[in-house]
Amino acid sequence: MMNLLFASNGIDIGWGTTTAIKTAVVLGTIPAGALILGYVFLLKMMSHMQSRLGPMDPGGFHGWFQLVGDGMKFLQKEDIMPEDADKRVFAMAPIVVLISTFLVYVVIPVGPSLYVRDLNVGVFYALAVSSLSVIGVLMAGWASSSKFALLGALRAAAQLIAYELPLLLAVVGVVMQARTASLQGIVEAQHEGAIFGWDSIGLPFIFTQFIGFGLFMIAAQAELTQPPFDMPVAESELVSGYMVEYTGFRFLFFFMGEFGTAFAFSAIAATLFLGGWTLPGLDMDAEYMKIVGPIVLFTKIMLIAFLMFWARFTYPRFREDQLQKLAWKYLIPLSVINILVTAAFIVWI
Amino acid sequence: MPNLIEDVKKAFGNDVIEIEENYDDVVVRLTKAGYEKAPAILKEQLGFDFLSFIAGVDWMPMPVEAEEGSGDTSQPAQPQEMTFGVTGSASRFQVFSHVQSTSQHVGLTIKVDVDENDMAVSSWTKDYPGADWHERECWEMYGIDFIGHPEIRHLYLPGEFEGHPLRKDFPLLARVVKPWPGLVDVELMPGEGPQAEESE
Amino acid sequence: MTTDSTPMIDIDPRDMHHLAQAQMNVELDTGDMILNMGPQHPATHGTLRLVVRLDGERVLAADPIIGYMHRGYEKLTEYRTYPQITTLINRIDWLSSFANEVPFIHGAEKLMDIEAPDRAQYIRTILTELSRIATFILFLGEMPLQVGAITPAFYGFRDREHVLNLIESATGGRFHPNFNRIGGLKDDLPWGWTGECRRVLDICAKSCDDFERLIVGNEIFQARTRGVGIITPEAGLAYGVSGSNIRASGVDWDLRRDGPDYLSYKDIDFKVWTHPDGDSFSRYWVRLQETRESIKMVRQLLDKLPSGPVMAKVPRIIKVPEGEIWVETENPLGQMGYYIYSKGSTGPFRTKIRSASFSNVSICPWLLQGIYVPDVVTVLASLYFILGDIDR
Amino acid sequence: MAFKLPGVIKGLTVPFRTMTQPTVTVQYPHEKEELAPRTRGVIALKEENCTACMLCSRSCPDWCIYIEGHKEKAPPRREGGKERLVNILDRFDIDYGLCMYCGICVEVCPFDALFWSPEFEYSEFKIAKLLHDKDVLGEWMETVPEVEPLEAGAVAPKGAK
Repeated sequence: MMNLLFASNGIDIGWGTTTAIKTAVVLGTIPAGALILGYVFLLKMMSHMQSRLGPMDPGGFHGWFQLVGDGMKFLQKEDIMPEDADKRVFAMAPIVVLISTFLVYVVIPVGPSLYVRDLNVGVFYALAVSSLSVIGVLMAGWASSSKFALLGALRAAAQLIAYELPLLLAVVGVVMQARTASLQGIVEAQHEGAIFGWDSIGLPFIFTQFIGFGLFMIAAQAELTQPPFDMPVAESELVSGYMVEYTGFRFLFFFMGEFGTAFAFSAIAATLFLGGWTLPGLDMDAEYMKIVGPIVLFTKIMLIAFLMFWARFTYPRFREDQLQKLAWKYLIPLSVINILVTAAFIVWI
Repeated sequence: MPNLIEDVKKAFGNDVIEIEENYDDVVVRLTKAGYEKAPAILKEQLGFDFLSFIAGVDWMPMPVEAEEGSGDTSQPAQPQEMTFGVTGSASRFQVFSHVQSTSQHVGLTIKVDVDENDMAVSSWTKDYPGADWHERECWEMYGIDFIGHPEIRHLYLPGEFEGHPLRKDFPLLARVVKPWPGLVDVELMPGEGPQAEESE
Repeated sequence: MTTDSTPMIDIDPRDMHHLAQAQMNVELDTGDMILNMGPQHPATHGTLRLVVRLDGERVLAADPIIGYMHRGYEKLTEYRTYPQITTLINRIDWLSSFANEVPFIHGAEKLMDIEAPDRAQYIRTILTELSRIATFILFLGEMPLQVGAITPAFYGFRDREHVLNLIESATGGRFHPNFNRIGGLKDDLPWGWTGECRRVLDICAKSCDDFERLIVGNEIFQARTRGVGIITPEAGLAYGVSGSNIRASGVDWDLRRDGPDYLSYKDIDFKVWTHPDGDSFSRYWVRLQETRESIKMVRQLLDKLPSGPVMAKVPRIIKVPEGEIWVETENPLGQMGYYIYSKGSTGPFRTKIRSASFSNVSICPWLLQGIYVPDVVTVLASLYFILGDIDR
Repeated sequence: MAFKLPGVIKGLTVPFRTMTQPTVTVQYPHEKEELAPRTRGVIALKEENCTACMLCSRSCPDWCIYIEGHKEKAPPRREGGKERLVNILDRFDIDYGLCMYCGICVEVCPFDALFWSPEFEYSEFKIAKLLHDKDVLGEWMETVPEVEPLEAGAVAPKGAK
């Protein structure tokens, strides 16, 4: 990605440096994404929705420093491990959850050539990798030898596995319509596409795949264990589920993992359904797109995240048997029907 | 109200020792046998489906901690001789309960005497499962045992608490520990006023 | 809706008690897990400890252990005079504290056969209904919080604030008004209070509509609460459950209308709301309708507020003549009653305090049989008990 | 479980509408909420009225008022009249660590020496400092609001404080 950026003005930097820079950028976006999402939605939007101001004092203007301060607070907190916890597994669990978040960012395109690796199985790779966090959650639950954590982990495992299926099936419609699984390809398909010949605004797949979009959002909400699917971290029963025994920077990993994945899922949703980093009128390969692209994608991410967090603050939570019934009896059949309808459209029209 | 008194008399026959109307509520004192078969009768025949509460009362007069003439009025002065409530009592302890009928909107208070050397009364948990907690509290506070209660154990007090707090002879430590600020009186002029009235 | 929700084990409550007393032995049975919910737990409103025996996520037996907040009020009342006791008993159910004082004062007035003037009765009724509105609005926000929605709790606290400020401007205390005296009230209302009261009632009415749209219509809330924790009328009454909990099971019984008349409920007309189901959803629904009914009642009371003194002729040192009396009122949480034994002194000889939450929670061993852990939280939230009320 | 859409979506509008409306937060250290004049914040003592009759300390349920006084000869009211004996107050402490703000003392005082004031910012780091003595109680006197008019239709009892 970088050598394309520099190659245009003659400097050729080796493959090693570009990968290093890419990893640095990705390493930077996870905490930044978590902080932005956390601050804008969890602190300010949630408080205004509850007719209160939210943090005002830290950092002067509207308390922007609040989450950064929290992060530092967590870093200097004592890292306590329950006495009869399984030490190594307990320590590894948050890292596994965080790794699954990092790996998702590999395929998200941000600009004409701004992506870490454009895999041709992009979408399925992203969703497959994101299910790694189930292992981390189970490790955390079992290792912390506390009843509440155990209950939380078992619920989380059942829920995450149950919602992998609708998550993937929802995306199949998009892949069929774009005729490619690579995210960059999907962005291009949406840019050139036309709805029955009228192509002034391209074809963001949300118009034709609105069922897919709905399913994807519901399944993503369940993957992130956010209400109405936050059984694993149900604070009124299990206090905070599998994270209950974690303190200090390990809890920070979990927090960053949670909001980092939320940022990643919003990015995928924006790329698949809202046309990724392009706007209808702009030319895809122009130079300036390297700057405009990320900004466009960021606003779309914010839009999708707004929907997610809006649901998060308003809805009560499902009981886990209703949760499973919703997944197996309603979401999966609906997504299969969606695939059939899309196939019918493609073949006959 | 009057027909309730007739109904109760008819239902309990000679188990009724005394029955009286008291401020739009009827109070009846039963014998121990009457109290035993009371819940079945109350629920089926008289239609009292709601159990309000079961509690105990200790008729021993209040012991006065402060010695005479020290002007300690921190505690209301209760009469010293042992008097009893509306339908009287033959013993120091009594268990009284209140049941109500939600259809006829009428209530009844039932009392039974508990003499000191046989502190046991039959339990109502068979007909009114709600009595379970009330009886446990009454056992804990007064030491009155309930025959037939599924499992008498402490409700409010910690496991190893001995003594029965609501008995009149159980001291209220909060009052004993701290001297009463009201005892102090205005200091007299030196050598003025009757010597008896000097203050600490 | 969840028609095929998990089948409730409906055993006749009469032979329920031998199951309920399953001894909570400490060592771990094979297969069962003893989970301690409380005394420090977000789902129990305060220090209630629920020892739950689990098979997986299903509750086999639940045994509430109370007493963590036992202050021994019945012992304290034997050492205090009547005015001192009124300050004491409004700390039993601290959410609707004005409503606690009313039965005790009413009992003492009946014993001394003093009649509080009309205006005092009206103001007492207004303040009782206002504390009911405050308690229920907090409940309307609090229960969805236990079921998982974060936002409604803040609406509950925000709208209750207006009512508390109103009570504070009249009585001086937000939580502990201590405004009742034997024979009437301590003071009259300040200037402009009735106008302010009407404004606050409009806010509360709008808040009820918000809760209706936000919660009652919400399918997820209905899925979580319909058919959960069903109290049958017979079992409820046998356990002594009273107030909105029993009216949600279809028992049409409200002491304000059916009991011996007290305060000025006979001058206004109001509807007693019941719901046939008896599950957590109907308890929420009944309390929502009762809040609206209370708002209408206070409006009627404000229109008919008579003028005149608020304090009857009462001797300076209050000595209540010998006698005993049972007085009960319809408190927001249920039937609140006092059995006062008096021996003609400045303080009562013995006072039995019958609080509503004590019996409402005593049904838990029977009610929580065979349901899931998350439903335990829903059922506890829908019963709406206050720890001070249970432990006295 | 049939997903009846309107119920769930209808619910979403309430938080959105609240987000657009102004918030109710009062940022305490910077802005202060103005309390009702009858609020029972702290008890103020008007020393001239107090005759150390000990009524308030005797009727306090929490036993938190400590009074000490002595008698003195005072000049007769009318010249040539008899010498008068007057109670002088030496110590009048209220322990706000124990006080439950019930207001029995303010009411029972026959000489109108105790008043309520809505002041509430007197928290201390050490609980012993919560024992306010005579002159601190005197300072609270200026914060006592004057008696406000009663609602229409109220008949003020004679000698209302």
